[in-house]
Amino acid sequence: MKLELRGITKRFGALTANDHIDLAIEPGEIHCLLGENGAGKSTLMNVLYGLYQADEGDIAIDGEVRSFAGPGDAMAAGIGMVHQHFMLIPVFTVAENVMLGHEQTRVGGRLDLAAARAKVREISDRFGFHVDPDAVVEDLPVGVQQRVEIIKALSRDAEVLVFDEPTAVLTPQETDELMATMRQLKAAGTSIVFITHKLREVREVADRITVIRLGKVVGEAEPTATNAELASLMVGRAVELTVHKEPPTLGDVALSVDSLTVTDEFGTVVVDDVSFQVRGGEVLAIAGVQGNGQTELTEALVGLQERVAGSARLNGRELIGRDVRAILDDGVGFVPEDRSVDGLVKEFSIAENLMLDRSFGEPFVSRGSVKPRVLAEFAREKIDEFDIRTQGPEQAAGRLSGGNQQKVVLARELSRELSLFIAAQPTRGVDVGSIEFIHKRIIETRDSGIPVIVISTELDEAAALADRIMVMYRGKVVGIVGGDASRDELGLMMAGERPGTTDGGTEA
Amino acid sequence: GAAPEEDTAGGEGATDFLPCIVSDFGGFDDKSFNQLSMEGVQEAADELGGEFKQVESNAETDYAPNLENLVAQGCNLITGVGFALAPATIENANANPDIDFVLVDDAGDADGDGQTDADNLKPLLYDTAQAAFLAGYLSAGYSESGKVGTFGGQEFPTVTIFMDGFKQGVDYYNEEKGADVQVVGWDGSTGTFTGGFEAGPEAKTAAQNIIDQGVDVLLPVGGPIYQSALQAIKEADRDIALIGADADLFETDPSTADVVLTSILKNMHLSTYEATMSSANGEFDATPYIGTLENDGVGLADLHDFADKVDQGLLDEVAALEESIIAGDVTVESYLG
Amino acid sequence: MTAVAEPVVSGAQRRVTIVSWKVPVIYAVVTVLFALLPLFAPRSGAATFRLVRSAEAAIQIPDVVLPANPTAWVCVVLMAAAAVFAVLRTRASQPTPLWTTVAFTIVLLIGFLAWAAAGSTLPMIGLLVGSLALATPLIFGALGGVIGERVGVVNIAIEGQLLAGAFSAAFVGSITGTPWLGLLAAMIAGLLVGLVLAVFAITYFVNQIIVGVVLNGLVAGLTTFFFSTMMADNTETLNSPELFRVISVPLLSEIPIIGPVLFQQTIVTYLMYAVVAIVWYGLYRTRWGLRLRAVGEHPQAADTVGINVARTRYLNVMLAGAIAGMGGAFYTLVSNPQFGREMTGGAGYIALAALIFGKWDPIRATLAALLFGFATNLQGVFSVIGSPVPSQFMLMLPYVVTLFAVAGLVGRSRPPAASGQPYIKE
Amino acid sequence: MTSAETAVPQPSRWHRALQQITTGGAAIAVLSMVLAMLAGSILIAITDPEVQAAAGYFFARPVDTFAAIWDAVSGAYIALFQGAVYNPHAATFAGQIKPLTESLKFATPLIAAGLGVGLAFRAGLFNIGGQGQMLMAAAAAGYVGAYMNLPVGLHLVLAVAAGIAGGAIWAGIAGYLKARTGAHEVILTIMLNNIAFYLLAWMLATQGILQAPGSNNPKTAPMEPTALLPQLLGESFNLHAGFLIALAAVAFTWWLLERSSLGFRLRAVGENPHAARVAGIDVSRSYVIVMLIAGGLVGIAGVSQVLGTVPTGFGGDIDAGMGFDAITVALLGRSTPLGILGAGILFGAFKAGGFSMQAAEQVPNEVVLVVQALIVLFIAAPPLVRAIFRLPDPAGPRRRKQNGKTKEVAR
Ligand SMILES: Nc1ncnc2c1ncn2[C@@H]1O[C@H](COP(=O)(O)OP(=O)(O)OP(=O)(O)O)[C@@H](O)[C@H]1O
Ligand SMILES: Nc1ncnc2c1ncn2[C@@H]1O[C@H](COP(=O)(O)OP(=O)(O)OP(=O)(O)O)[C@@H](O)[C@H]1O
Ligand SMILES: [Mg+2]
Ligand SMILES: [Mg+2]
Repeated sequence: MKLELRGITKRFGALTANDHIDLAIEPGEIHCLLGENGAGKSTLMNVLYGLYQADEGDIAIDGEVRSFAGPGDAMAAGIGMVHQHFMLIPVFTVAENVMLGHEQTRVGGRLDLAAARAKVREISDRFGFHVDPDAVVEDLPVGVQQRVEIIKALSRDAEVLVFDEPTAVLTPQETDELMATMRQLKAAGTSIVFITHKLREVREVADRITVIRLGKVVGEAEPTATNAELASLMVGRAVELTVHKEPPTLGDVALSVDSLTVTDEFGTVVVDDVSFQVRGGEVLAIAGVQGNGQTELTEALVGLQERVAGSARLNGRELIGRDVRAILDDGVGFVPEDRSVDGLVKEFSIAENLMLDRSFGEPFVSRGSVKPRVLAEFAREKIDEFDIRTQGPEQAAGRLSGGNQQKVVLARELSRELSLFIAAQPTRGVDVGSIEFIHKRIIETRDSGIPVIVISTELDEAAALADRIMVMYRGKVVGIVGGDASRDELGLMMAGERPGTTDGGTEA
Repeated sequence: GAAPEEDTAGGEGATDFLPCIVSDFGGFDDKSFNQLSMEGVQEAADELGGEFKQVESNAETDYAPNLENLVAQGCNLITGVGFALAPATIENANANPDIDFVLVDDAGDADGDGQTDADNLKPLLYDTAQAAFLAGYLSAGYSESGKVGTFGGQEFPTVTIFMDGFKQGVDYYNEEKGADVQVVGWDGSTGTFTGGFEAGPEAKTAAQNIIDQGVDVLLPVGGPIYQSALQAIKEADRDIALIGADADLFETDPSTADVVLTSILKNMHLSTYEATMSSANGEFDATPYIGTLENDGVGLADLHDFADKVDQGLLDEVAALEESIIAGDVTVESYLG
Repeated sequence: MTAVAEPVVSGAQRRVTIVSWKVPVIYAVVTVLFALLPLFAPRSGAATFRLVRSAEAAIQIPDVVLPANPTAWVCVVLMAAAAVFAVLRTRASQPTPLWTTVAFTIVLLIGFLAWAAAGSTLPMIGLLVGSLALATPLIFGALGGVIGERVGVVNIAIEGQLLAGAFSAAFVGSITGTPWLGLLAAMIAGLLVGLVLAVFAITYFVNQIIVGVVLNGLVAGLTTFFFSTMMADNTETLNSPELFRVISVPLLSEIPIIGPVLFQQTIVTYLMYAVVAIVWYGLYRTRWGLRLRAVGEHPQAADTVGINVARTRYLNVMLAGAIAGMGGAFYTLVSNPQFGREMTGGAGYIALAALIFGKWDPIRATLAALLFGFATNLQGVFSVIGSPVPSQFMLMLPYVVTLFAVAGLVGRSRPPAASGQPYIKE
Repeated sequence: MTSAETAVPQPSRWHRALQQITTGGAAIAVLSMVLAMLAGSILIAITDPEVQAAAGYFFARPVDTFAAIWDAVSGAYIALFQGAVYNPHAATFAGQIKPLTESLKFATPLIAAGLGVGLAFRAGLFNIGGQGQMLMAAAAAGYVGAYMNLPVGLHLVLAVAAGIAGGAIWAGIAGYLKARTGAHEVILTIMLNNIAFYLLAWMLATQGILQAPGSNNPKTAPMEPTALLPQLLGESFNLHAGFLIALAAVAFTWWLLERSSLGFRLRAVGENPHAARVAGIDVSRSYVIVMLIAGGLVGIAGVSQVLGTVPTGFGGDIDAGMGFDAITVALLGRSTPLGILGAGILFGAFKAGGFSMQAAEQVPNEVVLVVQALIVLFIAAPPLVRAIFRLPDPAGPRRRKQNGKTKEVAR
C-alpha cells in the first residue's frame, strides 16, 4: 500500500513541530527519516499513527484520504508503530503485551493466553527472535523489549511499519539482526519508516532518505550519500564525525578496583569479582551488551548499590562503604544511564538541576539558603558553554529535548572539581551534532588529567573515546583491550568469548 | 393548597420571647439528650406562641461561635446541651448578664468551688444512676440466665453513670437475694464501648459479643446505638430484653416495642421546658437542678407490654426500692454524689 | 541476547542467597513479648473455647477447655522453637518457609486467647462472625479502591461512596419497601459519586486526591443535610428499610465452625464473596482486567494499542463506585435498618489502608480487611469477657495491629504506575 | 526549535488584558463561588419553612414561592457575608469588622495544618495524619498550658513548643516507619490518627494526665492565663496570636520551599526520588525530616486551638475534622505557602459565615459544607467553569483542532 502524508502541520502551543510536511512511502520500501533532536520526526509519526491530531494536512492511503481518530483506526488501516519510548506494560508478560488491544477470549471471558503465546512463538521463530512469551517485560533486557515491540507490531499484520529510533538501545549484533529483519519484512512487501540517529544504519538499509529540520522537510538524500553529507543536511552545518584526540598523557593510577562484587536483592551476582585500574588522563570504556553488570559496577563506585564486596580506591581512599554524597563530594562526577529517571528532576528548572548534587554548601548555598542570583548566573554560563537550546535557565528540564537534557546532566557533572568522571551511555538517543559536542567535552576532561570511565553499548562510541576498552559479560570481565581493537574482536568478547590475542594491560 | 390572605398581620406569634438552644456534636436528631432537651424548649416555645432557634454543633470548636451568634440574634434564653459546652456557656453567661442560660448535664463549675460560675446560668443535672439502679434490680430479678449486659458509646461520665447505677442495682439484688447475677460489659471501672455513637457494625458486634455471653437483658447507653442492640437481639435465637436509656423507647421508637423491658428515663424535656417557661415568665432561678427519682427528673419508664411478663412481686420490690432511694435508705453512688 | 558463539566465560551467572534476619528477629521479638504476659500477668483458671453458636446447632462440638497459664507457656515454648528453627534456617542461608509463619501465628493466637480468656468462655463463632461483619463494608470499599487505582484513578472517595450507599439504601429501601431496590440504589449512589470523581479527575485533570477528599465532605454534607431535614422526623416512612434476611446455604452451613460463620449470612455477604472472586478473576484472567491494568500501568501504551483510556477509566471508576456503594448498603440493609449521620465513621479510610496493605490486589486487600475486622472484634470480645486494660487502649488495638503488620511484615508496596496520573492527550 | 515558536502573531494588548480578566484565576474563583452558592441555594430553599408553605399553593400564586425563595436565599447569604466579612448592623466599628477577625481566627488552624499537608505533598508524601498530629499537639500543649506553673512568657513559649513537638513526633513516627520499612504513609497516618484519638481519650479520662482535677468529664482544665496566646485586638475580639504564628509559619514554609537548600532537597525527593538519590540526597532521611516539620506545622494548628481558640480546656474532638479540611486547603492552595494562606482564609470565612447563617436563618450547617466542597471542585476545574459560563479558553487555539482561522494565521 502507498502511504502519503500531505502538508501535515502540528503545533504545540506556539511551537510548530511539523510544518507542512509532505512524505510519501512507497510499498515495500525502507524509508529513513533523519533529523536532529526535536526536529519533529516522532511527532510526525505520532500523527500518522493517530496518537496526535494534525492541525492541518491529510493522510492518504492508496490515494484515498483517511482520518484517524486514534491508534485503533491507524492499526485498522494497516499501520504499525514501534515507539521511541517503549509502549509496553512493564508488569505484563510478553504474551499479554502482544495480545493487549486485540485479545482473544474463551468461554467465561477468559483470556486465550495460549493463542497469544503461540502467536509470539510463531513470529519469534519466523524472524529468529528468541523471546519467551511468559517472561515479564520489566525483567527483560531492553534489546529483548525492543523485539517485543516489533512482535507486537507484526502481530497485527501491519502493512506499514514505523520504527522510531529502535536501535538506540541495541548492541551491534542486535542492530544487525534488526536490520536483517527489516529487509525480510520489506521482501514480504511491508513498507517501513525507519528513524535513527546512526548514519551507518541509514546507509545500510535505506531505500530513500528524508531529512527534517525544525519541523520542515529540508531535503531528500540517496543511501549512497556520505555520513558527512547526511550530517550537515540534518544539522544545517558541517559536523565532525570523528573525535580528534591526542594520545593520552597518562598519570598515576587513580582508581584501583579490586575484586569488586555486587549482588542484587534476589541474590544474583551481577558484578562478579571485577578488578581493574584507571590512570589519570585516560578513558576506560566499559563495553558489553546491556545488562551484563556495567551499570551496577558504576553504581557501586558511586555508592548507589547496597550489597557490595571488595574494594575501590580513588587516589588511595576507599569508596566502597561510603554514601553517595561523600563520594560525590570527593569529586566523582557521575552521569547516570537513564537521564530521565536518575539524572534529572524534570519538573525542576535547568538552574535547579544544575545544583542538584551541590545543595549542601558553597557555591550555591550559604547558611542554609540558596543563592538564587549566583545560581542563575552559573546556569546562564553553562547554557552558553554547553550550548543548551532553551528559552532560559528557568525552563523546566523536562521540556528540553533528549539531547539537551543530556547536556544539562553533563554540564552539572563537568563543572565540579573532579577526581574521577563516570559517564554511562552519554550519547544515547542524541543527534549527531550533540554527540560531537559531548565527545569533545569528554576528551577535554581526560586531557585535563582526570581518569574517565565511559559505559557504552555503542561500539563506535567506545572506539572513538576509549584509550582502553574493558568488556563485561555476565558480571565478569572478559578482557581489557586497547582502544583500537577491531569491531569483530569486541563483538566476540561481548558474547563472552575470551580474546585470543590481547594485552590491554590490566597492569596498566 | 389554597393561598393564604395577603396580609396576615401579627402572624409572628404572641410573644417576642426568644428561647434558643445549642446542641453538642451529636446533633438534635440523636434520639437522646440533644433531642430531648430541644423538645422541651420547643414545647415551651409553642406554648408561648413564639419562635425558637436551634443551632447544631459539629465539633468542640463550634460551641463558642454558636453561642456568640445566638447572643447576637437576641435570644432571651440560651440552652447549651452537654458537658462539653460548659466553658463556652459559662463565658457567655458572664459576658451577657441580661440573658438567661441553661446548661444541660454539667454543673457549670469550672473553677471547682462548688458554685455555679455565673449568676444567670442554671445547670440541669440528672442523677440517672438512681433510675439505672432500679433498672439493674429489675433486670437482675427478671433475668433467667443470671447474666445481664450493658455497653456504651464512649467512656463519658454521662454514659457510665447509667452503667454504674445499673451495676449497683444488680449487686444490690444479689445482696438482698443471695443471688449471683452477673453484669457483662461493665465491671464498675472498665467495660465495653463501641468507640462512637453511630449505630454501625461496631455497635452491633459489641451487642452480639455480650449476647454471646448468655445475657438475657441488655442496656446499651449512647444515643442511636440502641438500634444496633435491637437488631442484634432480633437476630439472636432467644429472648433478650432491651432497656432503653434517656427516653422511653417504647414511645419514641415503636419498633422496639416487642423487646423493650423498660427505659431509664432522663427527663430532660421536662426540665428544659420548665426552665424555659420560668425564664419567659421572668421567674428564672439559677439554682442548679438535679433530676432525681424524687423530683421525677429521672425515673423508670412504664413496662408497657412487659408488665405481664414480669413477676408482680418483683415490680413491687422495685417500687419499694424507689421509695427507699427517695427516702435515702438506699444510697446510689454516682459522680453527682 | 543471543550469543554469537558459545561463551567461554563461565556459563550461568553466579547466585548467592541473600540472608535476611528479619523473620527470625520478628519471631524472637514476638516470642519474648508474648512470654511477658504469663510471666508478669499470670492468669489462673481455664479458658473455654466455645465452637458452636448455640445449643440448638445441628452438629454439637464440645467446648475446648484449656488451662490459661500452662497453655500460654506451651505456646511460648512452641514459638521459641519456631524462632530457633528460623535462626538455623537463616544460618544455613535458607529462607524460612511460609508454613512456619502460619503455624507461628496460629500458636501465638491460641496462646494469647487462652491467656486473655482465662476464667471465661470465648465464643469463637461470635468472634469470627463479628469479624466478618466488621470486615464486609471494608472489603467492598477496598475492592472499589482496587479497581479505581488499578485503572489509574486514586479513589479517596470510598468513604463518600460507602456513606452515599448507606443513605440511598435506607431511603430507597424504605420508600419502596424492598431491600433489593435499596441495594440497587446504593450501587447507583456509589456509581454517581464515582462518576463525579471521574469527570473531575479524568476530564478536567483535577488532582484526584483533592476530588476524593472533597467528595467525602460533599457526601457527608448532603447526607447529613437530607437526614436531618427529611429523614429524622419521618423515620417510619423514610428511614426504616426492611433488612435482607439471613439465608442459610444448605449443607455448607452445617459444616462445623465454618458453616455458621460463612454460610449463614445475608445476600450482601454472599455478593461480597462473589465480588471478590469476580474481581480477582476479572482482573487477572479477562480482557476487561488486562485492559484495566494496562491503563493503570501505562495509559499511553494502552492508547497506542487502540484502548480508549478515558472511556476505560470512566467505566471502571463508576464500577468501583458501585461496588463501594454495595458496601454502604451493608450498613442499612444488613447491619441495622436505619441511617444515621456520618454512620460510616471513617471506614472508607480504613478500606483505603486495607487496599494499600493488600498491595492493590483484591484477595490480599480482602485479607487485610479481614485482619482488621478480626482485630476489632477481638478487642470487643476481650472487653466483654473482662479485660483489665482501659477501654481506650482496647479500642486502639486494631489500629496498632495494622500498624505493626504494615511496618513489620508488609513493607514497601508499589502502586500501579499510573495511579494518580491524569492522562493528557494532545 | 526557537525559530518555529514565533509562528503565531501576538494578539493586541487590550485583547490580552480582557482575556486575562475573563479567564484568569480570580474570575474563575469568583464564578466558582457563584456556581457553588447557586447549588447551595437549592438546599436553602427546600429547607426554608416559608418556601415550603408557599410551595404548598404554588399553582395558586407562584409569585409567593419565588419571593419566599428569594427571601430565604438572599437572607442566608447576607447572613453568611455578615458573619464572615462585614456586619453593617453592628453598633460600633469594632463590631462591624469583628466578622473578619473571626474568619481569620478560624483560618488560623486551617492555614497551619494546610502548610503541614502541603509541605509533605511537595516532598512526595501524602499526609492524611493531620488529625492525629493535631490531637497529639493539643495534648502536649494542653498539658504544659494547663498543669504547669511557669513564669509569664516562658510558659507560653514552652506550651507552644511542646505542642509543635507533639505534632512533629507523631508525624515523625510515620516518617520514620516509612523510611525504615517502606510502609506506605497513607496507612501509617490513618492508623496513627485513630491511635491518637484513643490515646487522647484515655489521657483525658485519666486524673494526673489531662483530665481536669476533680472532674469526671473527659476534658482538661482551662489553660493557665500565662499560657494563653494573647488576644491581638483586645478583649472584644477573639483573634489571637495564633494567627501571627500561622503567618510566621507561612513565611517559614515559603523560605523553606523556595529558598532553603533543605527545601530544595525535599522538593527534589518529592519530584523524583531516584534522581535525588543519585545526586547524593538521603531519601529516607528526607522523609523523616519532612514529616517532622510537617507535623510541627500541623502542631501549630493544635496549639492555636487549645491555647487560643478554646482556652477553657478541651476534649477529644478538638481537631474538629481540620486534619481533613487541611488536605483540601493544601491542594486548593496548590501546596504553595501563599496559596494555602489564601485557601485557609477562604475556608475560615466560610466557617465563620456558616455559624451566623445557622444562627440567623436556621440554615443547617451542612449547607456550608456542601457549598465549600463545590467551590473547591469548581476552582480546581477551570475548564468546567469556563464551559458553563461560555468564557474563552486562554490556551485558545492550542486545543482546538482543524480550526480554519488558525490556518490563516500560521502563514
Ligand atoms: N507533547 C508535546 N507537547 C509539546 N511539545 C511537544 C510535544 N511533543 C513534541 N513537542 C515538540 O515538538 C518538537 C518535535 O518533537 P519530536 O518528538 O517530534 O522530535 P524528534 O524529531 O522525534 O526528536 P528526537 O530525535 O529527539 O526524537 C520538539 O522540539 C518539542 O518541543
Ligand atoms: N509536555 C511537553 N511540553 C513541551 N514539550 C514536550 C513535552 N513533552 C515532551 N516534549 C518535548 O518533546 C520532545 C521529544 O520528547 P521525547 O520525550 O521524545 O525526548 P527524548 O526522546 O527523551 O529525547 P531524544 O529525542 O533525544 O531521544 C522533546 O523536545 C521534549 O522537549
Ligand atoms: Mg523522537
Ligand atoms: Mg528522541
